[in-house]
Amino acid sequence: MSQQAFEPKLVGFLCNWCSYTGADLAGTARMTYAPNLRIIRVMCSGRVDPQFVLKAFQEGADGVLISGCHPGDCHYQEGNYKALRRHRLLSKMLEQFGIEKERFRLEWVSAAEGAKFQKVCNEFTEQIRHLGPLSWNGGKKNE
Amino acid sequence: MSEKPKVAFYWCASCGGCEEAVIDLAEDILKVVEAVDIVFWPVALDFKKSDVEAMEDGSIAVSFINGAVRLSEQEEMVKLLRKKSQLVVAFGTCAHLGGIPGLANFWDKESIFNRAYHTTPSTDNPEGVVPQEKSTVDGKELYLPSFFNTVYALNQVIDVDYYLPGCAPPRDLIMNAVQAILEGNLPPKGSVLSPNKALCEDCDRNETKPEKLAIKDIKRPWEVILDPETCFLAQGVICMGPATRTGCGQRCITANMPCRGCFGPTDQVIDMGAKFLAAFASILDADDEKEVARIVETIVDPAGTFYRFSLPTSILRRRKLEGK
Amino acid sequence: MPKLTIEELEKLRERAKKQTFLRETTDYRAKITVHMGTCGIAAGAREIMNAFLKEVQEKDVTDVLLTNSGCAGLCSREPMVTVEIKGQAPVKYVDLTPEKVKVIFEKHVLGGEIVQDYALGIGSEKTDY
Amino acid sequence: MEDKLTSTRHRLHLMVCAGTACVSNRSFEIKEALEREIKKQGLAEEVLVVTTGCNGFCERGPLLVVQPGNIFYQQLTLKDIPHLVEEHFLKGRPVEKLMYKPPEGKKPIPVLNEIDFFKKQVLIALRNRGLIDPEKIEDYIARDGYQALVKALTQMTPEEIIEEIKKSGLRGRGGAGFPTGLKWEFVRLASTSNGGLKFVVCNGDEGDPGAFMDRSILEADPHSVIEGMVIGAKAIGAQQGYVYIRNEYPLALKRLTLALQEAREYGLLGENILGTGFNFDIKVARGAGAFVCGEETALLASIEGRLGEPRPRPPYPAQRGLYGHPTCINNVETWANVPVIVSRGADWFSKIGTKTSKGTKVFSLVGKINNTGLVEVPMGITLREIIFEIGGGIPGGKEFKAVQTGGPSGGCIPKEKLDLPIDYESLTEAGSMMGSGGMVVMDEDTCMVDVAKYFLSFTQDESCGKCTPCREGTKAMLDILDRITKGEGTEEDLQLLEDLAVSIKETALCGLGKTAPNPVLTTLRYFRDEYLTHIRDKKCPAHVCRDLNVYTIDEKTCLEVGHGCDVCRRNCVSEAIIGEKNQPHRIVQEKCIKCGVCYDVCKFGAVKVE
Amino acid sequence: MIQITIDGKKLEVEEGTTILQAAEKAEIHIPTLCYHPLLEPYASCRVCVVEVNRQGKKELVTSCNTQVQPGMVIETQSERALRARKLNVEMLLARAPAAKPVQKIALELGIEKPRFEIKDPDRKCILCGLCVRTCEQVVGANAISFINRGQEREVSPPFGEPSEACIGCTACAYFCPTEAITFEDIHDRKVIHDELYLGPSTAIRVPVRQAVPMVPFIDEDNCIHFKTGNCQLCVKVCEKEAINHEMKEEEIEIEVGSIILASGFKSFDAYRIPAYGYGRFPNVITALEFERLVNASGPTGGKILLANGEEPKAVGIIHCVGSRDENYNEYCSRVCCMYSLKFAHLIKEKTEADIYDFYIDMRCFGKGYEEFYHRLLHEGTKFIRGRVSEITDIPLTEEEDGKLIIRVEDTLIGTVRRIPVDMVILATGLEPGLSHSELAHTFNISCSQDTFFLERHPKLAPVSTFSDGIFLAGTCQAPKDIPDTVAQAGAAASEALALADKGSFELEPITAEIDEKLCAGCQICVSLCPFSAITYNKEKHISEVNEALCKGCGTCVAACPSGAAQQKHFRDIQIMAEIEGIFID
Repeated sequence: MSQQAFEPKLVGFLCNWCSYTGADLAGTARMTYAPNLRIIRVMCSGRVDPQFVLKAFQEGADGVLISGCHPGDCHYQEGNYKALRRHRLLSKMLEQFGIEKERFRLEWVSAAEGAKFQKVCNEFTEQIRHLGPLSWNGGKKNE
Repeated sequence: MSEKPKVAFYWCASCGGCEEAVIDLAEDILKVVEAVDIVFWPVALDFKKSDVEAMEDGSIAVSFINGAVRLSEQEEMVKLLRKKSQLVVAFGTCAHLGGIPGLANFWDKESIFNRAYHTTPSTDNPEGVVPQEKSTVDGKELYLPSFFNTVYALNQVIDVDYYLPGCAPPRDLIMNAVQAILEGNLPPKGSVLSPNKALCEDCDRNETKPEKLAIKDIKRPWEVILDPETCFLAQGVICMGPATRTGCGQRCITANMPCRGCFGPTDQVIDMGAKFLAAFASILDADDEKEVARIVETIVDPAGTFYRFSLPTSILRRRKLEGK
Repeated sequence: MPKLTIEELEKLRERAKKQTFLRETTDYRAKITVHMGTCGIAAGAREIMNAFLKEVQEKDVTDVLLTNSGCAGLCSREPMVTVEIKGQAPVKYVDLTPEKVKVIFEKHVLGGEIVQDYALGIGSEKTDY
Repeated sequence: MEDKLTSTRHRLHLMVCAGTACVSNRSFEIKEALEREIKKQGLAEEVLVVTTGCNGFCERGPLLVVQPGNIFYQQLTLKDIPHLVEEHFLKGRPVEKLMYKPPEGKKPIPVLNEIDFFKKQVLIALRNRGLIDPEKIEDYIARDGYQALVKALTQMTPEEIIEEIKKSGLRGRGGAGFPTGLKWEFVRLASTSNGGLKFVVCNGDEGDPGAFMDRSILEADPHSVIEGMVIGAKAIGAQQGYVYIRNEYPLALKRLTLALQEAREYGLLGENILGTGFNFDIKVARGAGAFVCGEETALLASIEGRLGEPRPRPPYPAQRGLYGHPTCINNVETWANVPVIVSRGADWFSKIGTKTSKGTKVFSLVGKINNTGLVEVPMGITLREIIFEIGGGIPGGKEFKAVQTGGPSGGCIPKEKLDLPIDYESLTEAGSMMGSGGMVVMDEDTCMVDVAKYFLSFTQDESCGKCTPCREGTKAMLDILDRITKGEGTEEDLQLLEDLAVSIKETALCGLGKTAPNPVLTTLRYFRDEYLTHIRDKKCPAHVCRDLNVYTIDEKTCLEVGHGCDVCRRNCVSEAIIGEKNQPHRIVQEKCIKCGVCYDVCKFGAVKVE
Repeated sequence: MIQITIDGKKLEVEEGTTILQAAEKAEIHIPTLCYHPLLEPYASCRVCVVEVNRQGKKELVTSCNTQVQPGMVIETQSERALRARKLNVEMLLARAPAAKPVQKIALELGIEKPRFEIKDPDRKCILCGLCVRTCEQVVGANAISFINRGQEREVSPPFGEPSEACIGCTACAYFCPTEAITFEDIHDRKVIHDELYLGPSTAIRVPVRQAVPMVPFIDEDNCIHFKTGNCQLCVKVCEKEAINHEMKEEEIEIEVGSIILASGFKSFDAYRIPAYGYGRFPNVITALEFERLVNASGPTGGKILLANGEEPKAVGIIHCVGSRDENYNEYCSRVCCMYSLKFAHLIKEKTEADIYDFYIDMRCFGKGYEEFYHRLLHEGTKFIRGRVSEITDIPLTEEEDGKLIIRVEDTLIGTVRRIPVDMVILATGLEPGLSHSELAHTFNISCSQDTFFLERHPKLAPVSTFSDGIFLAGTCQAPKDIPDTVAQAGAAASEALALADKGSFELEPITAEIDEKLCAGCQICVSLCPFSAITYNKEKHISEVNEALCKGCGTCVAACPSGAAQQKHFRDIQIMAEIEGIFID
C-alpha cells in the first residue's frame, strides 16, 4: 500500500455537550474536513474507558481522538479532568506497547468551536497519514 | 480401582510454583489420591507422552494444566491432553492469563534470544551459539521445539473449561475445585473458580478508604513504611485490588504488600490493565496539565505494573511487532 | 539567667558584694602592702602577691586590703611585705616564700598573732595616702 | 549563663568613666589600652578594668578612678597608660602628674573626695556614680540595688509607698516641681474606665541645650530608674511602663535596653516579679528629639505614635494619659530618687534640703566656669557655693555676671542674687525656675540681650506651632530682639516686647510656651539698662552685638607698643585697615564690616572696641 | 447645676459645661477660630481667652476647653483678656492676612494692621487644625496632619504626596473656615461617579432618577463610615432615625425549580476606539449619555446642549460603534439603527440642528421600522453611507474652526468627506453583561462564539440551555430589542411554568447503575462523582447510585475497576460493539 493511497482510520470519542455539538456545528456550518474520523458519541469525555481506546487500536484504528469540553467548562463539572489524567497515563503506557504518542490525542473543542473541530480533524488525519498505518495484529495466534 | 476418575497434571511455561501448590495441599493430597487416579504428572511420576497418546480420547476425567504456552512442544502437549480429557482446567495465573512469562510479550523472540544468549552480563558465549530448531549432530538430525514470538494463555491455544486463578492457586480453591469436579457440581463452562468480585470485597483495609481518594504522590512499596491497616491507595501505593478478582485470601495484603493482580480481572472486565488504569488515573489529584504530567512521570512502567499477570490476555496482548 | 526569688537575690547580692567591696570600703581590718619595686619584683614579689591574692580568695576574706608599694629600701631582704592590723603597729616580713605567706596570712592577718620567725620588725615607711 | 560573677578576686579596680563626654574623649580607647598594658604586665588576675557611667567631672575627661583608695586620674592620654600601669598598678607608686590640680595651681589632689568639685556634692540620684558598671546588673545589686523593690513589694502596701513618698517631700525633678507622692496618689485614685489599665512613664526627653542630667543617670545607673519605676508601678497599680528617651542618646539607649533585658532575665521585671505575683514591664519609646516632646502631653502623644504636640490640660495625664488611661509621668531623676527614699525612709530624705524642697538636685554646670560637669547638691545650697566652690569660679579672672537656670525657658539671675538658696520657690521668685537642672554661667563678656535672643531663638525654633502665642509670639519677639541687637530697636519695641512676653506667658497652651518669654522677662527685669543702651546709645556694653561695635585703633599703642606690626591689616577681610608697616594703622569705618578679626589678632591691645 | 457669673450675669449651668457653652447660653459672644461644636476642643488659636477668677486667683484661660467650676467669675471683656486676645488675633492676622474669619474678628477688635511682619499677604491657613481633626475624628482616615514645627508648621498629607489614606471625602474642605483647603485641591481624589447619573454625586443617593422604589441608599464604596468606621453625621441629622449602618447586604438561598437568566448587556466601551475621541472631546458622547441628556429628569432638564451650554448647530450620529467590526465585535447589535433614528428624530424635534447619520446598512427590519426610517428621510436627516474613520478637532478651513470634524468615506458618491459638527453621538453596540462568563460558569451553561449565552437549539429550544431548568431571556442570549426581549422572556417564563405545572421531574435516563452483585465496594467511583450521587453502603459493602442525583456523565463507569458500574444506554458492550461496528468496512 503506497503512502499516498493510505487513508487513516481514526476513531473519535466526542463528548455530547461540547465536542459533539462542535462537530455538529462544523457540519451545519458546511465546513469540510477529512472524512477519516469515525465518531462515537459519549456523554462526557470522562466516560471514555481506556479499554475502548485499546479496543479501537486492536480493531484497526490508526489513531484515536478523545475530545471534550475545555477545562472548567465540563457539563458535568470535572469529567474532562479525568479524561485528561487517563489520557496522559494511557499515552505513556501505549508507548510501551509500541504505539506512538501521536496516535492518541486529546483535544478540547467547545460547542462553539466548529472551526476548531475542523482543524483538529484535518490536522490529526494528516499527522497519522504521515505516521503511516498501525494495522494492529499483535498477539493473534496466526502470526 | 478403575472406578476412580483419571486425572492428569501438566506444566507449560511456568515456574513450578503451581506444582508446589499441589504438594502444598499437604495431607489433603492423600484425600485426592484416594479419590482419583493420577495418570499423567511429569513432575512427579514417570509417564511418557506415548502413554498419553495411548489413552482413549476423553478417557482422562480432568487435566490440570499450569503455565503459559510459549513453545511448540507445549502447544502440542496441551492439544494432546485436550483431546484425551473431558475437562481442562487452566491451573494458576500463567495458564489462566499468561502470567509473569507473559510479560515477555513486550519483546519478541529475536530480542529475547539476543538478551539471553548475547547481552546479559553473565553470558559467556563467545561463539554466539543460539538454539536452533533443527541441527545435525553426528549426521543425525536433532529437533528442538520452536520458540514463539508471543506467549499465550492456555485458552488461546485450546479450549479451556475452567480456570483456577492465582499465582499459585490457594489451597482452598484447589480443594473446592477438586471437590466440585468429583461431585459433578460444576458451574457453567468457562467459569473462573473464584468469586466474581474484586479483592476490595474481602479486604480488611477497605473500610479505611478516605471519603475522597486522591493521590498526589505515588510511592513504591519500598519507598515508604507502610501502615499495616490502611488502604494502600490511601497511602499512595499502587494496589491492583480494586481491579483484581478476590478469592486469594488476601495473602499479599496480610503480608503488608499491595495486590499485584494475579487473580486477574472480574468477568465483566476484558482488559484488567486498562480498567485499573482508568480507575487509578481518575483518582490522581491534579487538574492542571503540568501537575498531571508530573505525577504520570512518577509512575514507573505502567504497562508492566498494570499487566503484570495479564498481558497475553489483554486487548492488545503484546507490544507491536516491528515491521508487521 | 534564671528568674530570681527574693532569697536568690539576696544570695546574688552577697556574692556580688565580694566582687565589688574594693570600690567602696574605706574601712579595712587589715592592710597588706607588698613592696614591689624593681628589686622586689626581681626577688619574686609577684609570686608573693599572687600567694596573698590566693589566700584572700580561698579564705573568702573581704576586710583585708591588699595593696602594693614601691621599694621599701631593704632590697637585699626582698620579697618583703608590711602587714598592718587596724589599730596596731605595722609589721614587716622579709625573705618571703609562698609557704611563709600562707602562715603569715593565717596566723597574723586572720589570727592577729605576729609570726616572729619571718618578721623583720615593727613599723613602716610613711606613705601619703 | 549563670550570671556575670566570677570567683576571681582582684586587688585593684580601675573605674574608667564611660559617660558620653569621656567616651567622646576616647575613654574606650583608654580602657582598651589599660587592659592591654595590664595583660602585658601580667596583672590581669590582679587588676580589673571597669567601665562606669558619668563621673560628673566631664571637664577633665577622660577620667579614671583607682579603687581602693579613690585615686583620681584625669585628662588621660593613650601615651600615659604604659607608665601609669607600670608605676602605680605594678609598682604601687601613684602618678602625680596625672592627678587633678586645682585652678590656683597648687599641689595635685590625689583623692577624689578631697577635690572641691566633689566635696560639696551629696549623691542620691547619682549614688552609684563611678562605682558600678552600668552594663552589669550584678554591680547594681552589689550596691544594694533592688533592695528597695523587695521592701516595696513585700513589706509595703501601695498606700504606704505613696505615703512614704509624700512624706519625703520629693518633688518632680523635671522642672515644675509637682509633689511626686501627690501625683502618684492621683493616679492611684483615678478611675479607670476600660480594662483598668494604668501606666507609668519615665520622661527622658531631655531637650535643654547644655543639660545632660537624665542622660547621665540613664547611662550610669539605668537600674535605679527601672527600680524606681517598678516601685511606682506597684504604688499606682500599673502593669506597663514606658521610658521615653531621645534617639540622640545612643549610649543611654543601649545601656537602658541592656538593663531592661537583664532585669527581665533576673525576674525583676515582667511577670511575677521576684515571685511576688506582681507583673510589670517596661518598654522603651524612642523620641526624635523634639524639644516639645519633653512636655508631658506631647510626650504621651509621641509614644502613641501621634504628632508630638501638647494638648490642653485638664485632663491631666493622671486622669487621662497614655492611650486614655491614667498615667504617672515622672522625670528620670525623680525615678532615680525613689528607691533611696523607699529603702532609707522618708525621714532620712526629708532631712536634706529646705522647707519646701527636699533632697538633692542634679545640675549640669556649664558656661563660663572652671569646672564644668554634672553636680548633685542638696537643696538650699546657694548659687555662690555651686558656682564658686564646686564650679571653681569664673575662668580667666573674669567677673561673674549672671547665671541662667532652668534651661532655655528659665531666667537669668544676676550676681546680686548669688546667695539665693536654691529651691523651687526661690528660683521662681527670682523670675527663673528650677527646670530640669541646666545651669549656664555667664561672665562679664556676655551681652544679656544677646543671651535672651539666643534662648528665644531656641524656643522659637522648637515651638511646636500649635498655639498662636507661642508660634507667632516668639517669632515676633525674636524679630524685635534682632532689631535691638542691630541698633534698630525703639522704645516702643521694648514695650511691645514686654507686652508680648506677658501675653505669651499668660495665654500659651503648654508649659514650654508659658515659660518661653522667661529669659526676656528676667533680663528685662535685671538688665533693663543694657537693653536701653542698645536702643538709645546703639551700643553693646559687652561688645557681643557686633552690629553695634565700633572698632578703632589707638595709634599711639599701635606705633609705640606694636611698632605698626601690620598683622591687623593683613587679616582684615574687607580691606578696611590702612597703614604701612612700622607706621600706625587706622580703620576706615565705612569699609569695616565689624567682624572683629583685627581685635582678636592684635597682640598689643591697640584695637579698641566700643 | 453650677452657679457662675459671666460678665456680671449670674448663670446656672450644668456641670461639665465649658465657659464657651455657658457664654453662649448667656448670649455673650466670645470669638473663636479653632473651635467647632462637632469636634473636640483644640485650644490652639487662643482667641477665646477670658479672664476667670477661681478662688481669688485670676488667670486667663481658653473658654473653649475650660469647664466651669462652682462660683467661677468670668470676664470675657476684661482689659487683660482683651489685650491678650487682641495680640493673638493681631499675630494671626500677620500670619494669614487673607483669612476672612480673622479679618472679621480683627475688625471687631479694632485692629487695622498688624504690627508684625507679614510674610505672605495671600495666606489663608491659620493652622486651626479643623481639617486635621475632621479627618481624624469625623472621617477617621487620618490622611492629613500637621508637619514641621513652629513657623514652618503646615497641613499636609504624609511626605507631601497625595495620600493613599485620603478617601476623597472633602470633609476637610468643608470644615475649613478660611477656604485654605478647597474642593478643587482634593478633587482628583473625589471619585464618586455614577455611571448612570453622569456626574459627581454623594454617598447617599437614589440609584437612578426613575428608580422604583424611589428610596435613597448608602453607597458603601464611598460612604466615609464604611471606609473608616467614623462619621455617621447622617445619623445625627436624620430625625426619623431611618439610617442604620449595620444593615448588611444579605445572601439569601432560595430553592427553586427553574432559573431564568436575564442578565442583560453592557454598552460597548467607546474608549476602545480612540479615533472617535470619546473622553478627549467633551462633545463626543455615547448613546446612553445622550439618553440621559435628552431625558426630562436629566442634568439639563431634557435640553440638548453642548458642554459649553450652547445648543448644537450640527449633530453627527455614528452607527455600528463597536459592532460589525472585525476589530471589536463582528455581530450586529440589532438595536442601534433604530435608536439612532429615534435620536435623529428627537434632535430634530428639540433643536434646529443639522443631523447626519453615518451608517453601514440601515437595518429597519421590524414592524413599522422601515416606515419610521422613511419619515426621517422626509424630515431632512442626512444619511451618509460609510464608516467614519476619525473624529478630529483640527480644522482645515475656517468653516471647520471650533467644530468636530467627522471624516468619512461616502460610499454612495465614492469620495472622502469632512463634515463639521458640534456634537457626535456614538451608537455603541451591545456586549454581554458584566461577570457574564462567571455566570456561565455558575450555571454550567455554554457561551457561543460571540460570548453571549448559548441556547440549546437556535430553532427548537431557543430559550433553553444545556442545563435543565435554566432558561434565557433578553440580551444575555443575543442582542435584541425590547419587543424581542419581551417575547423571549414570555417564552422563558412559560418554559419555567411548564416545569412547575407538571409538578414532576424527568430523570436523566442516561444514569449510571452499579450491579450490587459485582461491586466490591472499592469506592473509587465515590471519590469521582462531582454530584455526590454515589454513596458507599457500609452494611452491604457496596457503592450505590442515587439516580435522582446522577447526571449521567459516566466517569464512574469508565473508572469502575471491576466493571460493576455501567451507564444506561452507554454500556461497555454497547460501545465496544460500536467500535467493532465502525471497522466493518
